[in-house]
Amino acid sequence: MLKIAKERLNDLYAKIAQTQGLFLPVKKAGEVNYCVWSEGKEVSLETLKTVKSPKNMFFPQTENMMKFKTEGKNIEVIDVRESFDERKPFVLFGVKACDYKAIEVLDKVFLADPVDTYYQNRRENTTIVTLACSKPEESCFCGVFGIDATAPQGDVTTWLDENYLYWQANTEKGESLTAQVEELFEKGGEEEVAAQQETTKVVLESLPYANLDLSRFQPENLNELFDAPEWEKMSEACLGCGTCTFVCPTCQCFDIRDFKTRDGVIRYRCWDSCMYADFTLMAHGNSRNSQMQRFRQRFMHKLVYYPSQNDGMYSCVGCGRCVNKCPQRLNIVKVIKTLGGKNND
Amino acid sequence: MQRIGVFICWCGSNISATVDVVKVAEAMKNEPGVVYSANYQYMCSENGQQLIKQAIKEHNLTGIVVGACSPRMHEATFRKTAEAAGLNPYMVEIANIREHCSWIHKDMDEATEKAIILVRTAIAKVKLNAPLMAGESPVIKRALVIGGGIAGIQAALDIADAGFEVDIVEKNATIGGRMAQLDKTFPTLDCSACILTPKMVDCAQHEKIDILTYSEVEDVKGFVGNFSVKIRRKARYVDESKCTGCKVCMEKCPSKKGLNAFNMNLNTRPAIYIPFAQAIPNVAVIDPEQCIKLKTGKCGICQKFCGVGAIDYEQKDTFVERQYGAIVVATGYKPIDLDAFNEYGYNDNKDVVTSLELERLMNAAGPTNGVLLRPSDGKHPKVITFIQCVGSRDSSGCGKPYCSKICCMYTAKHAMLIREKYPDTEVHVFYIDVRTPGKNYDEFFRRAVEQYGVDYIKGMVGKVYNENGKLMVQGSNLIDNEQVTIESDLVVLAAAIEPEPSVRKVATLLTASIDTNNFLTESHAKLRPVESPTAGVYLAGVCQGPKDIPETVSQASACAAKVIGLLVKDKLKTNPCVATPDESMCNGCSQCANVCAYGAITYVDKEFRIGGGKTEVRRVASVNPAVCQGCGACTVTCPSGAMDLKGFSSKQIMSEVEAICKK
Amino acid sequence: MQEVTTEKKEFVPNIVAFCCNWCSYAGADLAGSSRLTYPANVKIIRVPCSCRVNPSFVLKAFQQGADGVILCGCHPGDCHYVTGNYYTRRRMALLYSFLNYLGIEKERTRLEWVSAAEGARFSAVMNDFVKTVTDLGENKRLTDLRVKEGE
Amino acid sequence: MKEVELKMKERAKALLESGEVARVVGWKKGDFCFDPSPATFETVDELNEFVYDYFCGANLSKYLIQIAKKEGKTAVFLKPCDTYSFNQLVKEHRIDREKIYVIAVECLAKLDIEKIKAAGVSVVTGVEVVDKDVNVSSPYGNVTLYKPDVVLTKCATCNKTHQVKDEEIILHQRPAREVDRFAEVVKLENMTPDERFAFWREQLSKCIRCNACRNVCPACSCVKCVFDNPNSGIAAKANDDKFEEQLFHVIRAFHVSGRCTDCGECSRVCPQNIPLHLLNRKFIKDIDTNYGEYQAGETSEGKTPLTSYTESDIEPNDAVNGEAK
Amino acid sequence: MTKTERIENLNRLSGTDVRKCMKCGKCSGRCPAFKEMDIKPHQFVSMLGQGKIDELLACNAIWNCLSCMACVERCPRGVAPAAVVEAVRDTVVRAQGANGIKAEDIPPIVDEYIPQQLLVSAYRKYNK
Repeated sequence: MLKIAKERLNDLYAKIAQTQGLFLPVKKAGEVNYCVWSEGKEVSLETLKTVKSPKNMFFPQTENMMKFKTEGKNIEVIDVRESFDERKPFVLFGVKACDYKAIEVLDKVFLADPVDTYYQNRRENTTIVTLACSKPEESCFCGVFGIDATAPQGDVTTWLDENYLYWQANTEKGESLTAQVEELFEKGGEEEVAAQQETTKVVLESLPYANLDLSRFQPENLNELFDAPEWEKMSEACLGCGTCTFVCPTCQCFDIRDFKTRDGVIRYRCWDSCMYADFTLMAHGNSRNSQMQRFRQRFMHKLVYYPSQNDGMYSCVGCGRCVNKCPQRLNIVKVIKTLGGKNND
Repeated sequence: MQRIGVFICWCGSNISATVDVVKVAEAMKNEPGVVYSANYQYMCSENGQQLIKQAIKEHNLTGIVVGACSPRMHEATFRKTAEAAGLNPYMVEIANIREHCSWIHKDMDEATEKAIILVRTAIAKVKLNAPLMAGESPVIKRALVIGGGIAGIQAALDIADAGFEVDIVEKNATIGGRMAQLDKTFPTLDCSACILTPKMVDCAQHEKIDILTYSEVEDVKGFVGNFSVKIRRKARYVDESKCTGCKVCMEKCPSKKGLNAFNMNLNTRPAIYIPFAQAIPNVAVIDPEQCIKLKTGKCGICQKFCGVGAIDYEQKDTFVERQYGAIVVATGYKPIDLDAFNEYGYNDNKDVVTSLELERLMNAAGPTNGVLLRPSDGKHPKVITFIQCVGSRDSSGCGKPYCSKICCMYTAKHAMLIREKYPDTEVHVFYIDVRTPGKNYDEFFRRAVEQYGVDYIKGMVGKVYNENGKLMVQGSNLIDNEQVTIESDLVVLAAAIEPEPSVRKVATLLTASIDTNNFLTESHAKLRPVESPTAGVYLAGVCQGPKDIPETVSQASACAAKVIGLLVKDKLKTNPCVATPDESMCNGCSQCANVCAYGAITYVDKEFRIGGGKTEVRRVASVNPAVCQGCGACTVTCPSGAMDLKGFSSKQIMSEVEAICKK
Repeated sequence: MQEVTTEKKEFVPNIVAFCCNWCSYAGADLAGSSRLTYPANVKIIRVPCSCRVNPSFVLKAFQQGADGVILCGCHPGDCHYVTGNYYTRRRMALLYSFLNYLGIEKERTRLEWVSAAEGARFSAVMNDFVKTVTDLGENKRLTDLRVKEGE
Repeated sequence: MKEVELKMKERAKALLESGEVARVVGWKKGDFCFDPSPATFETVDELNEFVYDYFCGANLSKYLIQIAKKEGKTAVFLKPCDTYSFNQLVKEHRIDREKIYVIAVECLAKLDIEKIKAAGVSVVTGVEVVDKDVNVSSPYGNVTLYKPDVVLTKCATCNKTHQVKDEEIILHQRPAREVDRFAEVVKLENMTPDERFAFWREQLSKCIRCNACRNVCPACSCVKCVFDNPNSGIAAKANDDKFEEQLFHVIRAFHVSGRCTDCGECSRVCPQNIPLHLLNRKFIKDIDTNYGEYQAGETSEGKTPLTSYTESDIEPNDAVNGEAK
Repeated sequence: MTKTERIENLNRLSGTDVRKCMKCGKCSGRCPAFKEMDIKPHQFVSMLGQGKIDELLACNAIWNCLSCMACVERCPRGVAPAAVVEAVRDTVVRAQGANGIKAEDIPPIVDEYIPQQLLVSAYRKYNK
């Protein structure tokens, strides 16, 4: 294990940025989101939850897919992947355990056949440096999904305390990144990390959502859950905004649209939200025409549909962003508690 | 798939001198959707139009763009051309490459490049054009005239003479209006009754005119060509069809203390009365506020004496509902209330009178039988002082900010008549400015000064007060820079005039707009001065602005011409470029109706499917295409974008914007 | 051998003008028939009334890379549709002030009243507006940079 | 606040029991002390979960558009600021006034959990308000915060008073107070255009286009928003940070101008804490300055500033110049 | 002060817009002190409009005006001739300087019945 004094982190960032892009949580206009690092940016590793999750790095909110250049009656199709900046390797720094797990969830969607090459391009060129949590809050419930917030995976795992950032490479990619920056580090830190993990675990176990019971969310209960009368009441306050889906690290729906430029058309994709009234809008109208149905779709997908297709892996990672950000305070935990049986009372 | 044809006009050398028309036409061949592109010397000529027609047929064109002069010039021409070739006329767009291009640019490359962009922009628009059909609505060949003064009478006569039915609705018991109250008229000094009453009789006898006196408009529905109007016929307690106007009832009526409004309340009349000798209809009416029988149930004398049994105390208000193609508003005026002008002592001194009261005091049929006697003691006034601009041109809030226009002339008339009839009378006139534009008007005024020796004093009166029975008129003589006090026997105030207050209700019913002074607004101050912005509604007389009799009569005849022009049509072609709401997106918030100057938007409840087999009822906007003028104010007010304008849709305009911005 | 000139190409702004059919478009026609010149980079879109112009049209023009947007209508009180331009005046007063609030150069937007008789004024207004916008330079703050991608 | 909650519950109970209303709209307890959700209560039993506390900041008026379509009458608890939105919705015929039973409740300024957390309390287990003190309990240690520092932004400059002809009012009405809600707007106006541009660029580039501001906004009551309508020419689902967020927010602010009651919900719900209310307030300020003071939602009748005019209105060029002092 | 500034100053002091005058003379027609006024109320308005302020500043009328406000009350155009008279009078008084009021002069003349407004007016009038 390696360690580096906190005050020298800037040197570390600069060193990494010398050879590749570096994305990490940066505070801008009061909010912390993943941004590309450059000298002078206010890095905020201590922030537990960035507003947007790092999924933006692989699956951006908007992404050009191709261009059509028109001249007179001729149309030229341009493959924009040729010019992807993201083909260059980059480092994603400071990813929390839950968000790292979320990337695994996305991988199962985008890297399964047919492979989404846009996603793949970025994914393969990234080295992910994770950061363990030391101050979880009441909305966290990653433990419910078997995630250890104190020991995230990733190419490199790091821990942060008052004085040092501790560094441990896990993979080949991680090793090669380590080799590049090793000169800034000193050895040691195992004890401090263990101590921190110990304390954090105690907090994690005492969190109000630590013992949510998911056992009822199984494929065999699909119909029963789908038809549950409680959906109506649970969803009545839902505004139909996309906050929960856009802050969610695992939501993966997108829409494809065209944008008219001065000399043609850009075809791009952008995040979509199942909360929106025009989600999966078809010529005949919308198959889910009430907000209740749309609301139900999101949670059924997270807790039942996705696991049933992915060996029981839930597509919620317990990051708690929706718990914090829903304008009307609806969230997946309230759904789990309502439909998840009496163990959740 | 769109098949667009492009036609570039040289306009002789007008366009071709600075725009390379061949290059433009060639370039357009490359535009997506364009299947034909040509250029020709004069596209608007017979041959040019033939070229277009042929191309439309041969190439099966779905839309055409003509690059030529301003659409204000030849849009209609090319639309007709297209129509003749079987293409919907609204599938035509004009690119203005003459006024907006060749004529203002000198550099050929620059002008050609701009022309290409302009034509391309028109192509972008025409691709989104939709075939439009001018709607048709039937015209009911009957007109309504609201107000039976000289304006209403003239308009009604002119319309009726052209062969159309006209109804006059008058709220008083007789037609005639203010003009009937006047003694003489300037500048010729004809007797007002002598020229007005024959016209009143004409109206009464005209087989196409129906006079509804003692009636008011209650409700108006519909639109141009197709108004439905509900009229309240107030109970007059006298059967109009039976009364012969013999006036026996008036003699016998024991309640004789009613104020005679026709004589400006200067004398009294019985509870049952005919307003004046030449009233049309010459039928009595009972004032229910004054009639003993109607108030107490006891009396019934008039019924007893009526030889034809016309009296009916049980009569109630009735309503008639009629359809009209056009409506003329001629509601007239009244002098303003002088309560705010206590400096002139109008309320305190009987011998301070308004000019309209003076008319009655001088009229042979008036309270003094035409002998000028002052109201307080019935003596001949020896010194008479006129004060002009009482409440006119007053921006202090007490009066009216506008010039009442008629006062200078009638004051000169009064002064002149008095000096002629009573040469021993001294006449003074306080004035601010004497305004006499008009044929023979200034000459008339000068005659008052030069021939009749009327004393015109430039200055305004500060106060009028009573001192030992004399009216002391204290004012400025600005020319001599002194303050004068004139001991007068009679003071005459030229009170400002204002629209008859009932016009507000009428305007609301008609959705006709009204200005801050309660004058009805004309559609265009210069070019459409007799039309209200509400289609099918026309304005005559003072309801539109202060004016004298000749002007009123002219305007009334102008109205009649407009009405006739409308009524001769069997059907109205409506402009198809009107607003149209997408009901599925309309919220029914009413903002669009708030900005519609024409009252074209109403709201209806409609049922919508909301999915899952369910429906809901929503309030949505509905545009009457016959009323909508197509300005588009509503489209911008609509937040959801549900309201759009045919022919100038949001998508069309945006695609024009895109085409212009295109590299 | 020719020398490569590195002289910067002079900036020519792209101006979108919305003109009401009854006054300003006719005013532009009069400018044309009076041969009063104004730059060719002004392109006119005809609308029935200035009140047809939705703020989204103005924004759309900027989004698509226009450098200036000018809206012309009948003088207040002369609107062919009686009251249309009064609404325009309020809408644009608020919109322009708002764009200025966002830091968009206020000189890029303008509302002018041009009657059908004011051909000279139309031309003068356009000349002045083009000059103002040329001095400002390219619109970068309200353009969707995507529209210029690949150029 | 507890007494008020009790009174509200009693009222709700009485109304439901008597059958005068078919349902009551209020707030329902959450998992923590700070996360109540808007909810409808149809039975007396359901009222067990009824809550009214310092975190009931949500404006319930917009829910009434849909709820009023249901069978029977609905009672609703409206805070002073919510009553303006309610009036505005009635004015725009979005709510059938006859079907709503309004119970106006006192507000006393609601708290912002994000501000409490930003003040350093990362885990909150209890909040108690005593006058101006906010006592926050937390496993990481209890803290006392100064209430004005941690109220919702919309409450900080609120001087609203009940505006509906209430069926009843629970608790006294707070007298109107002097606040300067335009201070922030003026601050921006006084910046140079470059500074303003930089400010908004930074703020708006955070936008994730979740539409929370639009969907919560009582003035955004369109059946279908222009941004969801492919025929509008400006439809867009995502913000491309190169331009779109400006288009969206400019047009949205314009559409609600003259109708926005300044309820502040847009800023409350923004997950990126963009001060969206400053956009709307600019319009409100301009309207006040140029066309006379106007408060949307004060009544449920009349025209808005943008659907009326005077012949002597200020010219746009002057309106812009006059402001940039 | 230049002449233009002095004219502007008078306009500002009077708070009235002399261009609104339509020269009807109603003010002078009503003025109860007309005979004593060497310059008549309507002339005050007209002369200020024409910038003849030296004559105005030298006239006696400012001391004869009763400030009865009849001219203001009667003006149909919302012009206030008395305010112009007052403005000229103030200008003359201020120029004299000598009878300016000082803070130390106040205590002896103040008694509890003196309205606050009077003091404020006195300051305004004499202290500029």
